[in-house]
Amino acid sequence: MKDEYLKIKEQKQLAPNIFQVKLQGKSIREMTAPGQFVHVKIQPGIDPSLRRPLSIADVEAEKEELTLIYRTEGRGTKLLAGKVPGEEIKVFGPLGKGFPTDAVKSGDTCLLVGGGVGIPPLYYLGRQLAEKGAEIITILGFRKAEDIFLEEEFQQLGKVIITTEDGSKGVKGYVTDAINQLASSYDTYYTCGPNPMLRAVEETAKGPGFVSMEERMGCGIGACLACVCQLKDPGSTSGRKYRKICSDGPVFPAGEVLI
Amino acid sequence: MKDEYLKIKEQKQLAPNIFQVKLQGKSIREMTAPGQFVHVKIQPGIDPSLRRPLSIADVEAEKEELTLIYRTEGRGTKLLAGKVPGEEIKVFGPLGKGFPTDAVKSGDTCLLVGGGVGIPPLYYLGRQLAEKGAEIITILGFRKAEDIFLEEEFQQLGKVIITTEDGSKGVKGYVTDAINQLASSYDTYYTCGPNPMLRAVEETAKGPGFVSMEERMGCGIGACLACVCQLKDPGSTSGRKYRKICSDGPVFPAGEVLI
Amino acid sequence: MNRLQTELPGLSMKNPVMPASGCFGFGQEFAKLYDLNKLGAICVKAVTLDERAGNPTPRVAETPGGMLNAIGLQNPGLSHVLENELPWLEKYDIPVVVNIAGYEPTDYTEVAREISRAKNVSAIELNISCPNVKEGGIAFGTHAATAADLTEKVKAVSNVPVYVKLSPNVTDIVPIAKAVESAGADGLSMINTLLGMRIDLKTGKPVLANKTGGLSGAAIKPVAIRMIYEVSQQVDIPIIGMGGIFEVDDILEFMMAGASAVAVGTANFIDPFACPNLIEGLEKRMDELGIDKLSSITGRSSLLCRQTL
Amino acid sequence: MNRLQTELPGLSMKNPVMPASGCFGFGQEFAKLYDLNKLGAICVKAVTLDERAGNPTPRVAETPGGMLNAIGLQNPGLSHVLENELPWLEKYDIPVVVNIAGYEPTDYTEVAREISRAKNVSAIELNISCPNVKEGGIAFGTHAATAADLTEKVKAVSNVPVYVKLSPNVTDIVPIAKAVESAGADGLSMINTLLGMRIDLKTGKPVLANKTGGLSGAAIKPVAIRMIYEVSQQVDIPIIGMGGIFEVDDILEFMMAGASAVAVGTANFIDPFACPNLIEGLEKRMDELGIDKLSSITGRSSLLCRQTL
Ligand SMILES: Cc1cc2nc3c(=O)[nH]c(=O)nc-3n(C[C@H](O)[C@H](O)[C@H](O)COP(=O)(O)OP(=O)(O)OC[C@H]3O[C@@H](n4cnc5c(N)ncnc54)[C@H](O)[C@@H]3O)c2cc1C
Ligand SMILES: Cc1cc2nc3c(=O)[nH]c(=O)nc-3n(C[C@H](O)[C@H](O)[C@H](O)COP(=O)(O)OP(=O)(O)OC[C@H]3O[C@@H](n4cnc5c(N)ncnc54)[C@H](O)[C@@H]3O)c2cc1C
Ligand SMILES: Cc1cc2nc3c(=O)[nH]c(=O)nc-3n(C[C@H](O)[C@H](O)[C@H](O)COP(=O)(O)O)c2cc1C
Ligand SMILES: Cc1cc2nc3c(=O)[nH]c(=O)nc-3n(C[C@H](O)[C@H](O)[C@H](O)COP(=O)(O)O)c2cc1C
Ligand code: FES
Ligand code: FES
Repeated sequence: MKDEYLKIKEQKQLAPNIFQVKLQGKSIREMTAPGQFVHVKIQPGIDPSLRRPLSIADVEAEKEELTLIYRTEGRGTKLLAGKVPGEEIKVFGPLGKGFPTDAVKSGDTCLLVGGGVGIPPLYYLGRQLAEKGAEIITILGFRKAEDIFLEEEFQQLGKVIITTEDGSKGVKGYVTDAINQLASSYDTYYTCGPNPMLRAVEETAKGPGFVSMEERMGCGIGACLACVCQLKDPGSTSGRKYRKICSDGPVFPAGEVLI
Repeated sequence: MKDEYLKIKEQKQLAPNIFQVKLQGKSIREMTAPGQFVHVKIQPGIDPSLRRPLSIADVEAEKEELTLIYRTEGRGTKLLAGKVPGEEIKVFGPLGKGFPTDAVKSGDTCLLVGGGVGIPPLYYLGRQLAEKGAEIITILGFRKAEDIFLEEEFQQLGKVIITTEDGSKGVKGYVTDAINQLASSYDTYYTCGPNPMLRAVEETAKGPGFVSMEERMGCGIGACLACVCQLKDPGSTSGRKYRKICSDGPVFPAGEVLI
Repeated sequence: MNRLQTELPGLSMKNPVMPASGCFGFGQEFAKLYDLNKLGAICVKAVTLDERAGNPTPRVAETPGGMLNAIGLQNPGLSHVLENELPWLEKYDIPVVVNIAGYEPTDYTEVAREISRAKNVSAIELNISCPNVKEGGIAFGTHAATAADLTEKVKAVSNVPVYVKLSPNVTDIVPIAKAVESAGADGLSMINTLLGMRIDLKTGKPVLANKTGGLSGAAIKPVAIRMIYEVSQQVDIPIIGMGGIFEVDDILEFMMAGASAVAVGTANFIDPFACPNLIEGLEKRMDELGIDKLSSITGRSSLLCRQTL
Repeated sequence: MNRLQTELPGLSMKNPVMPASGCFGFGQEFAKLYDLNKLGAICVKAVTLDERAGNPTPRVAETPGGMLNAIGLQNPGLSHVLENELPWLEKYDIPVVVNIAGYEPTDYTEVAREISRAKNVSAIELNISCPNVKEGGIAFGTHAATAADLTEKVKAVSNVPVYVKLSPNVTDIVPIAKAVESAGADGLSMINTLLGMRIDLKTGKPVLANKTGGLSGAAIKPVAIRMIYEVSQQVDIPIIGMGGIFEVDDILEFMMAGASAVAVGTANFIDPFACPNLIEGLEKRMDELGIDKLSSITGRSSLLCRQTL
């Protein structure tokens, strides 16, 4: 966990409102666990006043290069999209607990299910799983064809199924429709996306899985209790009835927390 | 009066904490009266929250180029100094009433007395007076030799006397010491600088003169009454007992308002 | 159909945006920048019975996301306003709201009586919340009974609707709002500035000559939204909302919270074209959000919250 | 000589900076980032008699220059804090201030009695100003008599000095401050958050699940400075100042206004190293301003203003 000024190496648009920024700096060497995130101070001063949590989408440790992929929603992400190579932004991370991959063995099949800006962290995960020799099936959900991004990158890792709500490309419908239509089975699933999607995936997908959650944050490190979620079965664990998404998560074993 | 994004053409440091920025844009054609100022929105958003009043230091109408010279004091001017050529900043102006030059005839002698960041507006004034055929004597007051800026530029317009408080260059002491030592007489004086200096100059200098004032501003156009000053003789005029520095000034005939 | 049309007691506005009192003089300065007819209405600087010199300078100070002011109700006095400022505004076809202040109830009533009979005054804004004068001002705005009493007296002599401008510097704004409603107020204006201070580290003294000043600007918006939300659910008279409006979204947020119209103050200093810019941006944003008529969103937030209970 | 040394009842601090309650948990998270021994003191999250689940999420919202929170005093309860959190802090050599809250006076006294007997607790911060819980919290902080009564009860059972944390959501904070002083408070903490709200335009509902929340951050600094200035001239007990401290200059401004020490809240979220960074920058800035001993500037502003009268 460092708070370091990272230099922008590249800023490009991937799809409508979707941007990819590549950053460089020493602290990136620590960013080894996919599913972790960073807390971005968009610019010095009090406007915007809070940091923005963004998932680690990819890391090239030797080049000390971090990739973030984000949707321009409000003031912070819009300002971020205006930053150009050479500028520096302060990035605090890596934060949180990422996707566990220790149990994955060579030859296992892993299912990645992502929706919208839930997709980016799955890419870094997919690369690590592929390196372990796992077979990767990726299901990526979008609203419509023109929103699609990272499709080719995921294709390099394995099979990719696209779903679009309007049917303009791939399977018409939601990621869960694609899960239901899957011919092959899988050993573990990993999912990230909007809450309704996560809920549906948790119901539909089989076997052990991991979900990555989102919540509004203050500190990003577990100190302010802004980002808590409830355990599904509060009785089962150490006494705490809740989890902090920023520090206990953002990734949880499927079924552990209420989505 | 326009509020326009002006493009930074050049940004350079003239002395410790003193910067000169050249800006380009259409509205600059309107900035014909020296002594007027512009209201600068340092960057979009609410940080810093207010605009900064800065005097017009020079204008090249054909090139649509405006020069501002400023001291880095607080957050706003420090941010401004960090802006680089190619960036744009929103500038509202020209505002206020400048130095009257109509009465000046060719051959008249004009005395310019400036201290610190009161110096910049006198340069544009001096250039206009010189064009009218007036002879220019300039007294510029600084704390010490290294703080000096614009000396050469003023030398192009006429005689220049430098004063420094520590005597490290020119006359040791204050601008008023130089006024007292002046061999030649002058027809009109123009002065801009900190209030204690203005008061002293008003007492020391002879003949008709004009002083340019400073005050904290809200609107910059006469609507909020943040920047008022009192008339020395409230009975003498139209009924209003005060003047608004932003719109009635910043330049007033010497003796009109309480400094 | 004009989707921005806003109807309030005494104020028929073609859009919900007016400049806030004290931030727009009597209109003459901004009239050099744009046609005032673009505004929904105009609210002018506080008028008192006699001319007032206001506070010494410095009168403003910057704060994070906002500013402090301690103008101190400087104004040329009732008769000057009646003879010079208001007639000048007659050439515009927009409702004029006059903000009035005083030391004592009789000051207020005298100003109200005269002003409300001026040809082009559509409404009075009763300023019981100015934090920058020692007597009068905020003293009337912090106790429900005092506020109600003054409201009643002013209503009794006024020929036009009266909006009472409430102070946010109170423990509970709701009883004050209810009291002035019972006393006959036609509407409320809220919020005036929060009392604040800044100290200059070099001198060790407050930046403002008056020491304290009124905090305005974006910084206070959440306080304004909260108070308007609370009050709008407890009173039936309309609210003119203000406090940190800088963007089109802010206008919509104020209206959803419970305001029927809005006033823009500090933003006029940061963007001299703030009012026309905001007005111009309204319809596009309404389209994006699927809002048909602007007046339909007033109080939408509390309605939605009640539905989900 | 340590120029930053700060002596307050129960708190011997090597510098005047502590994290503000609720913004620093019980210290364990920030201890991963830097040595907590750098701090002047530590103030931990509000502790209640029983565990509390807090409010539903979203619990925070961004505002211009600030933020809203409605955590709702989530905490593991007195016995868990006594058994787990406080012992963990024993390895640090800094004073520990425990913020306590409750529904009723007996909750408060029970927590105060136990907590004040814990080995490493140097002081209690009596939270009568939390705006995010329905019962208790702010209800105790808005009336002088209620606040004084609770202070007296808590003082009676406490083995360590008691600082009363005041709410800024009041018409006049001075009588409340005086009342708790008379009731035996050893010091004051001010200010807690201002009550605010934001509405999400897309849903039409408040952003926070709790609807309203507490406004903190740079935006509220001028309000904090004003209240500390007012109160410090009317009470003799020291004040721990807070509300929007982000920069070294802010610390000096709070002290000149009348604070004897400061707490840093929201800034910890924006710069996780805020506290040590501020502490590190203090002496350099003191040199620039010609301040020899930090404790000498407390209340300098009002002293200077009185001199010039
Ligand atoms: C662990 C985590 C990882 C994330 N990873 C990504 C990513 O890789 N790519 C991406 O595009 N988005 C990601 N998000 C969502 C992203 O944080 C928000 O879209 C972003 O903060 C919005 O900021 P803004 O300035 O555009 O919007 P604004 O509306 O201006 O934001 C206002 C405030 O609300 C918060 N906020 C708004 N939306 C969200 C949200 N969905 N989740 C959390 N906080 C929010 C902001 O952080 C800020 O504090 C992630 C969120 C979390 C919690
Ligand atoms: C008509 C006029 C012309 C000016 N021309 C120049 C110039 O050409 N060059 C130059 O260096 N300075 C000039 N000044 C002073 C300049 O405006 C301030 O130095 C500047 O605003 C300080 O901003 P900051 O962000 O550095 O300081 P901050 O301390 O961050 O400013 C905080 C607030 O105080 C105001 N403020 C601070 N100092 C002054 C001041 N001396 N006068 C008015 N407002 C102030 C700022 O505008 C801002 O609103 C002029 C002032 C006026 C009124
Ligand atoms: C410089 C200035 C002067 C003001 N003068 C008055 C006034 O005369 N009467 C009044 O009722 N409010 C006055 N106000 C308060 C505003 O009308 C408004 O209620 C407040 O500033 C909040 O809105 P804003 O954040 O948009 O500025 C003044 C505000 C400012 C900044
Ligand atoms: C997320 C959050 C949680 C808080 N929790 C508490 C609390 O438990 N007890 C308390 O007295 N104050 C609490 N506060 C208020 C702070 O201690 C502080 O008084 C306030 O935030 C102003 O300081 P700041 O602007 O530096 O944050 C909390 C503030 C925040 C932002
Ligand atoms: S964001 Fe502070 S605890 Fe998670
Ligand atoms: S700055 Fe508003 S009247 Fe001069």
